[in-house]
Amino acid sequence: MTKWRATVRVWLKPSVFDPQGHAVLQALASLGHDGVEQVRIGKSIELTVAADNRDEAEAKVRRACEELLCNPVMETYAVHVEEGAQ
Amino acid sequence: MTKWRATVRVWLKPSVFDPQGHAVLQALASLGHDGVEQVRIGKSIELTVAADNRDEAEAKVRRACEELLCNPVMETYAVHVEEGAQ
Amino acid sequence: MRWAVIVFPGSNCDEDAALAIDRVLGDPVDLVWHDRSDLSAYDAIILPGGFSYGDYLRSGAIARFAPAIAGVRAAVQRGALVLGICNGFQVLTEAGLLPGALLVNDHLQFRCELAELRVENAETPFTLDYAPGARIRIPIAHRDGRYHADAATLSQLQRERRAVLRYVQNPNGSAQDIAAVLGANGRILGLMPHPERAVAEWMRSTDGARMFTSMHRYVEQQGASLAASAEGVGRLG
Amino acid sequence: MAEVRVQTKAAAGTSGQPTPQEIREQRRYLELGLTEAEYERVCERLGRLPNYVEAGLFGVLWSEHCSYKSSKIHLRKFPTSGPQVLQGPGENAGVVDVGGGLAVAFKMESHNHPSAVEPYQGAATGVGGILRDVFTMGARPIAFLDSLRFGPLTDDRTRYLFANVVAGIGGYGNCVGIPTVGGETVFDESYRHNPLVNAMCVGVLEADKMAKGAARGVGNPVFVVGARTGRDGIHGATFASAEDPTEKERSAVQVGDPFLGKLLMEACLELIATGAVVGIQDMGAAGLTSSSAEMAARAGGGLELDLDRVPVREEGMTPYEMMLSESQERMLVVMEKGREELAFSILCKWGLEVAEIGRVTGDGRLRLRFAGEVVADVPVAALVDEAPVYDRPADAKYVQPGLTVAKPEPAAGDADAWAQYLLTLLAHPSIADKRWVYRQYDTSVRTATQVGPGSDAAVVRLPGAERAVALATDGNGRYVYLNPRRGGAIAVAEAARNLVASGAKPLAITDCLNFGNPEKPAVMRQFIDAVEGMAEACRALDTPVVSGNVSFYNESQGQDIFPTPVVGALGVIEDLAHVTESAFCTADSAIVLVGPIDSALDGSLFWQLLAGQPAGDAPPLDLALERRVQDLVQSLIRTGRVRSAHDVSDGGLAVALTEMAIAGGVGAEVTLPVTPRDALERAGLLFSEAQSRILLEVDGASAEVIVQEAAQAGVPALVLGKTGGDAVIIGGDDGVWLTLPLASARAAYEGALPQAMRAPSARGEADA
Ligand SMILES: Nc1ncnc2c1ncn2[C@@H]1O[C@H](COP(=O)(O)OP(=O)(O)O)[C@@H](O)[C@H]1O
Ligand SMILES: [Mg+2]
Repeated sequence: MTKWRATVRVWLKPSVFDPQGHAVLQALASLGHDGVEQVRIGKSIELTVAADNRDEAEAKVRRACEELLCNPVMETYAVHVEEGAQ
Repeated sequence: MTKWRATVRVWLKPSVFDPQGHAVLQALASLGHDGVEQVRIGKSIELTVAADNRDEAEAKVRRACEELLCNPVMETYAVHVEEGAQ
Repeated sequence: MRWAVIVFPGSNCDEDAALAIDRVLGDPVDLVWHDRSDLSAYDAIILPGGFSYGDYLRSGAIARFAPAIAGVRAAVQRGALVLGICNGFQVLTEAGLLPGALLVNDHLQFRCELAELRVENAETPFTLDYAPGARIRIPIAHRDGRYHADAATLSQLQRERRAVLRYVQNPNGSAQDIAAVLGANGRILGLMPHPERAVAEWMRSTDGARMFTSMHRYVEQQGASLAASAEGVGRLG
Repeated sequence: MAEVRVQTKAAAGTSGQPTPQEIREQRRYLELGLTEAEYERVCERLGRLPNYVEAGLFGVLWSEHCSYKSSKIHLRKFPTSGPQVLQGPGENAGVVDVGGGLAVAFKMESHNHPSAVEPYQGAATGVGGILRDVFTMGARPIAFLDSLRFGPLTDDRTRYLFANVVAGIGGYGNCVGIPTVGGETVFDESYRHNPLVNAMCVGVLEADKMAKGAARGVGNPVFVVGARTGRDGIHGATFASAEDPTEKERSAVQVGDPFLGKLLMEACLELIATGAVVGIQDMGAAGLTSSSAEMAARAGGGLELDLDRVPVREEGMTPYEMMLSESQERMLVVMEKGREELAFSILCKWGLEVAEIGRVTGDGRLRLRFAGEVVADVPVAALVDEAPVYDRPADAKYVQPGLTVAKPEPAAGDADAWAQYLLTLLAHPSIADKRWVYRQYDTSVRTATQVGPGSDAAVVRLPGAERAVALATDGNGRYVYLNPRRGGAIAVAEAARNLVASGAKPLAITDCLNFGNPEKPAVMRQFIDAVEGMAEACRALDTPVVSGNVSFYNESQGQDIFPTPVVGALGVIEDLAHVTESAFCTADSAIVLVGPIDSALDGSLFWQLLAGQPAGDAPPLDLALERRVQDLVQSLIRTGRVRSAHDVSDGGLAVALTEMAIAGGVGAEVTLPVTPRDALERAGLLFSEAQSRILLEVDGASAEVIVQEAAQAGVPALVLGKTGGDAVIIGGDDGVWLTLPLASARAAYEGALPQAMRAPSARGEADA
């Protein structure tokens, strides 16, 4: 089996208020970082997965997302898989 | 000025223990997700930035990372910038 | 009637809940380890506050897989009452037993204070002993207490009077000031405030006690105790 | 016994490490924290050159943080015994008998340097560490307190540090389900670059069931329990002792895992309750090194550890790294031989990892094996008991810096001007309402907090008993800076007074001694004098020191902090009816001042604000009077005539009175029986921080009787006025001095911290 390195990004659906992003945006503005117009903060989850091929690795990661890593009530996710452990 | 869409990933340096990732790894294992061998959890921050060019956009984002988004004592970050608002 | 308080490794209000049952009602109450799925002996089950599994990913995300949650599902089918307090509420939403989700407070801080609540529906098994529209005071203590649900769900909750308690002053950004949500079958209640912390004068409020007396009265009114029949079946089998 | 040959050549896991000869020739011992003289001493004691692992062991155990080498001889001056003391200093926490068959274990610890670098995690791991110290004694933790010092909140980075420290304390404490019930928060320029984060934990146990950190019983197995050992925090102990934290090993920053901390707590308490635990200790600073060496030293025996069996998080860890790792949430446990299975089943239930890594020996040596070789073999006594002790040079006499500051004189203004002074004090972040802080803490979990933050002391009910403990922390760096001896005494007196005002009898204290660089003779003088002052007060008030912690090198850019001993005090309330709070209860009560009327502004915040620096001496203190005041108020409260009580501290009488009024939502009108000579004296009467004073709210009929009883007890006391109305009105024989509507007072007092924290905070740069 090969090792795959998967990156899952999980973020709040656009309709859900993201207070963390909002706070960072405000802080940046008042610290004089102009030009930053929108901030949203999500999670970035890096997994090392053993699988025979990329598809299998991705399927495993998606299963983990569906079951645990992401709550569809308020979140969406995206998966990116590449070869090699971290 | 153009709009740029920046994605910042912030994660704990490899030498720093990540209890969050550890807890998720254990949960996945006990839920029978075999093949997942390592999990580390960081932040994924999406910013919309107004800047004249990519370099300027990236410089702005890096400044935000240094001053606010990342604590170099325990975290590292990576910035990716592309054209277009989110 | 007989109560169970489910204990996850990171529960920390389990003993408080059991103590409150004892203080207020004197009913028998068991602390039940999360790996047990047979909860047939109980008329009411409390999922207590705390940080079930550390709650690093999302509050309640991991706890929903515990055998005890399967037991809770079965108990609900059977007609038992389920009360999810704080983390218990979070677990119930993650498990899909209650609609919506609890997100980080809009001010991003943990908040512990005595909260004023309005009883929006005094005809549930959990609120029988409150006067309709009563203002009560019960402490909150949470960081992830911002109730979120999509618009359709919110209007359904409104229509069916399932937003049982609302904050008088919203402390966390919850949609429609919702502090407590009733399940569709009327036998599950999830709430962020901690009724077990408001059952004695010296705690600064006794308003939480009536939630437990309500549940007790409801179960007693159901006639023959469910536990007795369940145990009866057990003995036969 | 066969001679053990210690590996001296490069062997498994040691490649790249200097040989014993290289350590000597290249003076590599310096980077391990040993001075040349200390290194020579190690060689002499071993009778050979130490290898790298051995030198590392000595380096950490002889560090200031572990060995207390600069403070030891002075700490001996503390009284540490008394009939109430079940365990004094030397164990993981002190233990005091609180009656009813119960005992209380408590200790305070600093996490200043880590918090300056990574405030959230630094504070969180500080809380985790002190938690382990307490449950290690077999005590069920029931409360945390936190004592904080920061620079002014006008500074971006200070706001960042403050916000994150508070979040970190809550983050850990809330998750493990122990209420944080009190503490203090002080802001002063002197802490700008070196904030102080001191955490205290309190636990309860049955008086005859204390656990200890001694590795007894030759042949008994030794276990590590909890988190795996990683490379994190190597050199944390030396880091805490080093001058410039941020430039030191940054890997010393740890991420706390409160969930694991909670599992460890539950599992260890369950384990200890079986009676099969011979000795147990948490792995704090210097990890496996200090826990194993200290446990062996307490038993007067030895330990043999097989490092191949230590569960590690990363591959290729060397013995040196395993011994020095400061990975959090680990315990070292010695079990009774033959009862290991018990441990396994309990730890398994809590999902914790456990590994048997060695056994107790009788030869007094700490012997480490790795990859089939002995990688260290040193006498335990040399590591622990024979650590160097320094009588560091101290200035002959302390030059009191405030005596040469011109005494600032307030302008003789009208009543509005005086009300404005009072408002300014109320809005000073050190005095202002701390709700912004403690509403982020779970204060009521465990449903035993009868009085949480906001009163003089917290009151926590003891399980299964109709009694409670009162808890408070206190320490005023400004006073100690102005007069170390008296300032030290005041810290103890004020902490005890806060307990008394809450209805408790003070029993004992713990402390955290936060000082600057002990290699400076002026700092050493501060330290010695402060310790002596504290010791004196402890004797006068019968509150022995049962545990504590010293934090030196609190300096930055050559600038030392105010010397800041912080006292954590424990008292008992034997009848819950005597619990007393500082909020006025009702209108038409009489207000009685117990203790002297004084107008000395020495050391007051009022003068500091006017002069821009601390001025004068420390506030007056007479320990004999203090004792009488405290005894009197205790007995008055027991007669049931006291409705509320509040000690006079920062901001003086005017602030104390206003705090009672704001908290109770009831105004007050008082008249002092004096006609001040001038504005200075009037300011003094209002804002003096003279000690040994407590305001009481009593029913009108008892007031005069109480004054007479006070006179009989040799305590000055006066009926000042009564409660009621919606303003605080203070005057003297010459008329009303100031009138402050309660609403304005409340706005200033409650608004200050939230307003200051509304501005954004930047991580900024840590001090270079
Ligand atoms: N960091 C903190 N954590 C918890 N409680 C705090 C903190 N800072 C202050 N408090 C609480 O606020 C109240 C006022 O504190 P303080 O002014 O230091 O009291 P005192 O002057 O009586 O010692 C106390 O009840 C104290 O416990
Ligand atoms: Mg006080």
